[in-house]
Amino acid sequence: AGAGDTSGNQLLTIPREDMGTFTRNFNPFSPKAAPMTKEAVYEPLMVHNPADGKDTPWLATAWTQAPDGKSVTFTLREGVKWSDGKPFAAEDVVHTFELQKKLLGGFEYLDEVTADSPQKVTFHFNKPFSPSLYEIGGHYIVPKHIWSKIADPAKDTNATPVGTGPYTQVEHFQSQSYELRKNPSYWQPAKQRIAGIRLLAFSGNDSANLAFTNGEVDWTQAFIPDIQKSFVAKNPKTNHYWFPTTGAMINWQLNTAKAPFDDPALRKALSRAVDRAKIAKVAMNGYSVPADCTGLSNAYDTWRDKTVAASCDWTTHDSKAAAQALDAAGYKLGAGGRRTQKNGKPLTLDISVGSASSDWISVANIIKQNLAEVGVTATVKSPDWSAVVSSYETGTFDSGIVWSNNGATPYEFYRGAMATTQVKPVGEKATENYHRFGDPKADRLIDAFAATTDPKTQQARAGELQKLFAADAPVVPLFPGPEWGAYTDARFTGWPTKDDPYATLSNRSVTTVLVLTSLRPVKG
Amino acid sequence: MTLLQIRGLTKDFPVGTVFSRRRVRAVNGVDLDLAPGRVTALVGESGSGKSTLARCLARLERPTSGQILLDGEDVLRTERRRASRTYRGKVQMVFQDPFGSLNPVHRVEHFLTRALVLHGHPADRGRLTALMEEVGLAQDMLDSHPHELSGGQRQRVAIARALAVGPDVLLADEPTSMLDVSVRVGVLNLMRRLRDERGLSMLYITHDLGSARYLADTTAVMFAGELVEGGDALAVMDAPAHPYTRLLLSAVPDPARRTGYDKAERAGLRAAVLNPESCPYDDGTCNTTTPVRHTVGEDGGQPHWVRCHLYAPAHEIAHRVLQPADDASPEAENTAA
Amino acid sequence: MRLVLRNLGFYLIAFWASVTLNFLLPRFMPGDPVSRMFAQAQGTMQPDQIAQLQKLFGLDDRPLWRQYVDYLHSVATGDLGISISRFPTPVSEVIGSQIGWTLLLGLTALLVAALVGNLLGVLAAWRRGGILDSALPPLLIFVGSFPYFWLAMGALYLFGVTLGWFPLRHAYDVGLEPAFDAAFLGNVATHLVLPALTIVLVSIGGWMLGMRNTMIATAAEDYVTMAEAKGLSPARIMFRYAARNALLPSVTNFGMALGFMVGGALLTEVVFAYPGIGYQLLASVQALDYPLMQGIFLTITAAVLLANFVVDLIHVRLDPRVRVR
Amino acid sequence: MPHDTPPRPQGTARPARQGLGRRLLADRKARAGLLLLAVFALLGTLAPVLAPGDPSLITDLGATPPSAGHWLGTTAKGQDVLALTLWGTRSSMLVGFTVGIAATLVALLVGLASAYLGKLVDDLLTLVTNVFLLLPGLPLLVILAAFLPPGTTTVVLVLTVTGWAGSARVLRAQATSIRGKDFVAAAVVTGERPLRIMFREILPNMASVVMTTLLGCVIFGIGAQAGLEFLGLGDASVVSWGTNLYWAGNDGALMTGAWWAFVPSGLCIALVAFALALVNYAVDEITNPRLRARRKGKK
Amino acid sequence: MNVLDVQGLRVEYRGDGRSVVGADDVSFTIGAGEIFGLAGESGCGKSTVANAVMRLLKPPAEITAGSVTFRGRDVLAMDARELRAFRWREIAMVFQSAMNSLNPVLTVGEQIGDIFTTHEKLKKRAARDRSAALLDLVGISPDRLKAYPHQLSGGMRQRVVIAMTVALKPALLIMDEPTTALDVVVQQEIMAQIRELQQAFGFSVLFITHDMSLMVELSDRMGVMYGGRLVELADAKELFARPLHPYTEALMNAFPPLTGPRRELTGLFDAPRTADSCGFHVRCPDDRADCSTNIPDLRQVAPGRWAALTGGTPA
Ligand SMILES: Nc1ncnc2c1ncn2[C@@H]1O[C@H](COP(=O)(O)OP(=O)(O)OP(=O)(O)O)[C@@H](O)[C@H]1O
Ligand SMILES: Nc1ncnc2c1ncn2[C@@H]1O[C@H](COP(=O)(O)OP(=O)(O)OP(=O)(O)O)[C@@H](O)[C@H]1O
Ligand SMILES: [Mg+2]
Ligand SMILES: [Mg+2]
Repeated sequence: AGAGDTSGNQLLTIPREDMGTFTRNFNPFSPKAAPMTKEAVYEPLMVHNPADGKDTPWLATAWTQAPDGKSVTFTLREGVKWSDGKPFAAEDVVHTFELQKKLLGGFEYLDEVTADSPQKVTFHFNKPFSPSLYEIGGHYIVPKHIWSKIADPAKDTNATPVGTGPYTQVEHFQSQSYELRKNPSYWQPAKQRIAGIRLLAFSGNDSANLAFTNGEVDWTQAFIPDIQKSFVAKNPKTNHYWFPTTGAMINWQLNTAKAPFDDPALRKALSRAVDRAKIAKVAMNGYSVPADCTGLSNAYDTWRDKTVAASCDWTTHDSKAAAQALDAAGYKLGAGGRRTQKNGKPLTLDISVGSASSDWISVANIIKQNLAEVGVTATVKSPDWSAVVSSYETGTFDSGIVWSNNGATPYEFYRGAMATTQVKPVGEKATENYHRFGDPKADRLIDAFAATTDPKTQQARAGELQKLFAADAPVVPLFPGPEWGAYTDARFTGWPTKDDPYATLSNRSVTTVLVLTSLRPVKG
Repeated sequence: MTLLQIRGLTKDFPVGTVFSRRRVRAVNGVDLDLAPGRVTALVGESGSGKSTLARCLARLERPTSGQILLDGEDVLRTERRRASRTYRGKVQMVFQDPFGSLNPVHRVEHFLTRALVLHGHPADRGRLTALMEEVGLAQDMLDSHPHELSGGQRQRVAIARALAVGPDVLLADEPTSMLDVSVRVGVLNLMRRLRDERGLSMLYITHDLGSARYLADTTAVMFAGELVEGGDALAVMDAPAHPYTRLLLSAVPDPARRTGYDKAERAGLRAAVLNPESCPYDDGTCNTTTPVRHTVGEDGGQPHWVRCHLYAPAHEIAHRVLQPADDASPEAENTAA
Repeated sequence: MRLVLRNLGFYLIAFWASVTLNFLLPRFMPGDPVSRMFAQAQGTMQPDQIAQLQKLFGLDDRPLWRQYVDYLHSVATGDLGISISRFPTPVSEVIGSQIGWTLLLGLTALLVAALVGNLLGVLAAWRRGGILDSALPPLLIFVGSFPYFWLAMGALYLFGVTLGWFPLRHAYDVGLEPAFDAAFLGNVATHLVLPALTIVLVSIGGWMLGMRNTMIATAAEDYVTMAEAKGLSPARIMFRYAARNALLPSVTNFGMALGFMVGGALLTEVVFAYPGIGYQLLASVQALDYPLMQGIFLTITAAVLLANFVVDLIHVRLDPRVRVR
Repeated sequence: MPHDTPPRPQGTARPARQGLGRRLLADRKARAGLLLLAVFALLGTLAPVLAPGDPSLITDLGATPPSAGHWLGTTAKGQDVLALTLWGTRSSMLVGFTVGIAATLVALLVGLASAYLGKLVDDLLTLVTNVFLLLPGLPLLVILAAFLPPGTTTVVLVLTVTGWAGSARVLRAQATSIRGKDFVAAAVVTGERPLRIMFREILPNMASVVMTTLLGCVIFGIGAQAGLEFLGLGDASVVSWGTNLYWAGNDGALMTGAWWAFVPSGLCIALVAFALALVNYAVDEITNPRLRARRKGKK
Repeated sequence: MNVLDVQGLRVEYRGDGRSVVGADDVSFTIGAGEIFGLAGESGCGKSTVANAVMRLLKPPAEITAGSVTFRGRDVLAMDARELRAFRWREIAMVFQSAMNSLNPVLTVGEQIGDIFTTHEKLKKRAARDRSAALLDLVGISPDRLKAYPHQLSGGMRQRVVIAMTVALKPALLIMDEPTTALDVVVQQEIMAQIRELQQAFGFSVLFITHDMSLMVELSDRMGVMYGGRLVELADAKELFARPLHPYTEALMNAFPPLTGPRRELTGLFDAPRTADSCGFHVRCPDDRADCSTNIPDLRQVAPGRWAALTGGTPA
């Protein structure tokens, strides 16, 4: 089943550039489960596709949210079987969430999961919480008859997994490759058109990309520098990529617990100095686009209020305007063309970024260059991520390049950026809102968003949040993260594309199963 | 007046590892006096402990037990850790190998200057010249590096360095054995002159019996870490009492002597010396009791003594005839190795 | 025998020292694997799972000495803990599945480099002034001056990508089942060529020069002249008399080189996606996977110590002089 | 056995002890090596003149092959490769030589103390040395580099910690053998103090070995720094040959065919290491005349 | 007939651009069964001559003039194969230091056996038996064959080497300071051993030492070398009784006698010899003006007595 195999039985070959070797661990609760555990072996109740914002019923055929937002009920699909032939039922869902809460925590809002009937499950919350639909609906489901017998589910490696997914049978497991073959009792056998999946381990982007550009693998999610030249140009007919910018918004966060970064005028002025186009083009290889002042990634295009985005200019690059804004805000040019703070001290700052994220280091370097143009001296600090995160968590940093929360709705994003509930004092360990910005107005809007299940009301609240964000500039949004994804249709066709965005090209997200069940092998 | 007195000096070397400490006794209970204006020769075969004794006296090794009395004071007790400058100022040493004992990176002047300065003497040019003259070197050699000098010259520099300190005792460990044959006598003559002119007390270590006879006033014979015979140099050489001394003497090639080489006789001597159990002179006593000194004569005002049961008063020397042992074989050497 | 015991004692102490070092190092490190994992997830992980994960991974806050004692105990019983980046696979399992490849790569490279290098050194010294003696050393020094990884990448792109002579990655072709047959072993061998070759190229000069220099010194020894005077054949003089003695320092170096080999293999493994523990170590460092990191480090140390011990034994075999000492 | 040799007519009996430096300059290999080093030192020093401005300035030029405007082309980030290489010389040479000197100093102190003080101190220091020697170098390096905050200081520190042991072993052996020489005993008998003996009597005799280990350490330093930085364990914001290669790797220089981003820095590392190795080779030959090349052809 | 005939031998050590003369115009012969001694201070060229005879000189040494004839064969003209067969079978050699002339990592038996397996193509077993017999000859127990050199004492090692030299019953034995590294006591035994073997086998010996007394005791005829040249050549006893050259005399003075009265000896003033002076214009005792600035050529001063003196017949 090597390159050029079009017998019809060829395996869909997927590289993992981030795993030099595999260990046979198909435990979905393990943060380090083997690739495809949550994508091809276990399935969720529903699939939310950030590329087109649509939801596809999966193990559940329908769901209803209580009007008060305090519960949601899923109707399960009939006829679904586990790969060992046992039927899938509501108790599996109940057991899954019990295990999840016990083993990994989270779901604080979830009071209880009840099986109303073999085909109906209701999730009860301790507060109105509509965004939960996607978190719950996107969660993988494991069989109770297997997992209830496992003594220590957290540490079990689940070497021979039993799931509802299309490809569940593990074969030829070796440290650098393994295969997943068809689930014999899949609920939509017509969609199991490919013979199986093969995973390959690579020690880094370089070796994985080499294999990819050589046509030895079909579908990669590794970052490929200059993909047009290094991949597409090699065979424009079959080699394609699509990098929808639906990932989390990447921000430059200024520590608002520290003067002078608590001054929104300063934040906005600095933001204006940043050349997002150059960042997107050079640091991000042209794979992303500049952010606007709603802070929203392209995953939320349906939520975006275009008027808000057009109303503000602090995310448009203009060094002169930035300099003027700084002057106006009281950050005057001092000796040697360096700006000073209001108290006369020089205005300098560090930009922290983890050493492993080389593209973000470049981002920081461009920001540094941009700031120099307006007389602000920045130093890029790039120790290991663990050190960077620890400075974020305790609030000791000046500024940093950081991701943001990325849920199905903008709810998580705005809560992480502006809610006072998430703000921890400096010194105390924060796990989000590292920049420590809170606005009580935002709290009210966020709560209101969660309390309703009405899409219109949610849209309205989201609009207000965008306005608030544009006014507060809690963080400086830079660009939405691209979802990498490239493929060759030499051996398989039916890929999601820009024109047919039925999923993203990610092979490690909840939408992956959509691709797996859509692909067709090339024959002859 | 005796200057340096050695009493019961013993030196053990640890050999082996941390787990198995064995000890090798290199010097065993040596008593020796070094008197001013006299050269004492210490002779003995290789490995008999001569150098170890000298190094103990130079305080380069710490003796395991015993006393070193300098003007009656036990320096091992008063200066435990390291020798004092005073001691160093009185006792100096000349090493066997002049190639090794002069640091190749320094100039001649450096050696002399350091020696002078360390012991509080002014190191002016005049003083350096005088020293060079004393050892028979031209003063323009002060600027030379050791490698530019011949062996004899180097050894003279080493002697000058020792003299610069102004010592009373000079320990010379085989100072000529590394030198070229043609220049040896020159160095011996220099030492002889220093004894006469400076009244130095010298310990001259050698296994060349001829030169010991030539230079020394007193001779002590060392064997397996112990002194076995001593006395006036000529007396010891001309009338050796201890079988080991005789063995040594018989081994020296000397065309003038023309006594010939009696293999059997030497085998007997060897066996006697190396293997106490087959000692023809004694019925096993050698093996069980340590011999004490017996005086066998008096020459040049010194007693000629020997440590051998053969000379114990109880025995009748006349009854003992030097007889080769029948089973003596050259193989004996092997057991010693 | 005493020598062997003494060395054994030394190696045990050295091992203890490195175990302790190994224990202490991660504990001075800022940050923890969970925040690290969180940072790498970049928004796709829920913040509220952090505490739970930390508990899961058993990051503890017991007093240091207690941890140390437990650590020593578990090391002594061969329990290296559970890997974090491979949770919940035990560290020993992760290492066990990979150390073989590192050994294969490292030992092959080391043996080839040492054998060929020493042989070249012997020949160069024997034919003073010949091509081997005059042209080869500077050339090998030059080749050896390149960084491992640079040479490896160059070789990969030249011989692998451009010329297509050798496979680009992995220890054997995907889809092959490991077996002790010609096909599989041949496949493994072709995968081994490039990675091993780059290590050999970089290290062979050192072996050759070292051997050449000792050979030159040895060739001037009296016993070699004596062998010549005995009218022995040149081959016998060269190997039985000169090389046999000149080899002794090389044997000692061999033990030392094992440590360096693992280092060299690390970078090479990364370039060639070779499934060894060198790469795994890097990955564990990047994931802050202490247990795995420590486990690998200990394994490497133990292997190097063991190898040196074996080398000592060989040395004792080869050099009769150290036997009694 | 007498080996007294009065100076012969041309005085070849013993190699004349001129300064090591002078003899190095007389050696062809050493001259080539030193010249090469001098060129790099010069380029490094003149970097601000030859390539003024920030070498890592990101432009949107993209990767362009060598041209008249950019002799060595530009990186994917539009940085001038020549400028990066020139500026990289500074950090790489600085780190290399600092590491070399620091590691040699540590090794020297350990070696001298071990040799002069002997006994327990020696046993202990030897154990420590051997532990560091046996610990696999690069892995330790990787771990240490990961534990400490990034920066040139860390790199230097880490490389020094992992690099001194090999030299210490060599220097200790040499110092021990000199310690046993009679001239040290003679200095003791003359009344010299230990420190003076260590540094004025023993040390000067180790010049060539110190030189060899120093050069070895510098080579190690430059190579290991590059390795560390290539793995992304150095400080990515410093411009050095190692980080140049790191960025080239990150930008997929080889895959996109931008060889010019990858070759110069690697070649520079190799050239500097080669130059150092040449000098080392020459030092070996000078101190051991037997190793000297035999001239072919009789005349 | 002479076993060895060396005529006008000149050896140069060529360094970088300069050369040192190791031996110059050295001529002597050794008769059958004769013990010929070469004496002289260190560096005077004794080993150079010995190695030249064995063709063991390696670069930078080069034989630039003269001839070496062994039993009528021109040794200098032999090719590598002839040389291998010639060495040890015809001339065997004991090197300066016994410590270093045995390979430390091979057993004594293996090293002796090599001679038989190479020259007589013997099988290992046979070679071992022959080796055992050889050891027995020098009074070492044959079970020492399994010993490594370091397990033997210096004297035993030297005896092993001596045993090896007679393995193939060569006509000439070269002994380059065979006892220098040994203790006086052991030295005598080795000398006795050599004498004994010489009587038994009747080979000729080229004996090299700097110890005049030892030499006179052993040799029949001897030559004294100085600065690469022979300065005196005579019957050993005669030379000892009446040295002609001042250098010979100085050499003899270097070993004070063990008998007779203690008389003051005059050592030689150690001044370096320069390019154009023999050094003896300083070394010469004042009453002897018979050496010029260059070492003169050997001159027959009496039947069988040769000396490098320019003028005047010695008293
Ligand atoms: N540092 C040491 N460690 C262990 N043993 C030693 C040490 N120094 C000397 N010995 C042993 O002590 C004994 C006496 O040695 P020493 O050097 O004093 O003999 P020597 O009479 O000077 O011999 P030589 O004539 O060869 O110089 C020898 O057996 C030797 O092996
Ligand atoms: N390899 C060499 N290179 C240059 N010169 C040499 C070499 N070997 C010997 N010589 C020179 O040749 C001369 C004669 O040396 P040779 O070894 O023959 O002396 P020797 O009489 O055997 O001395 P010794 O008594 O020390 O053994 C000396 O001046 C020496 O410096
Ligand atoms: Mg001695
Ligand atoms: Mg010689």
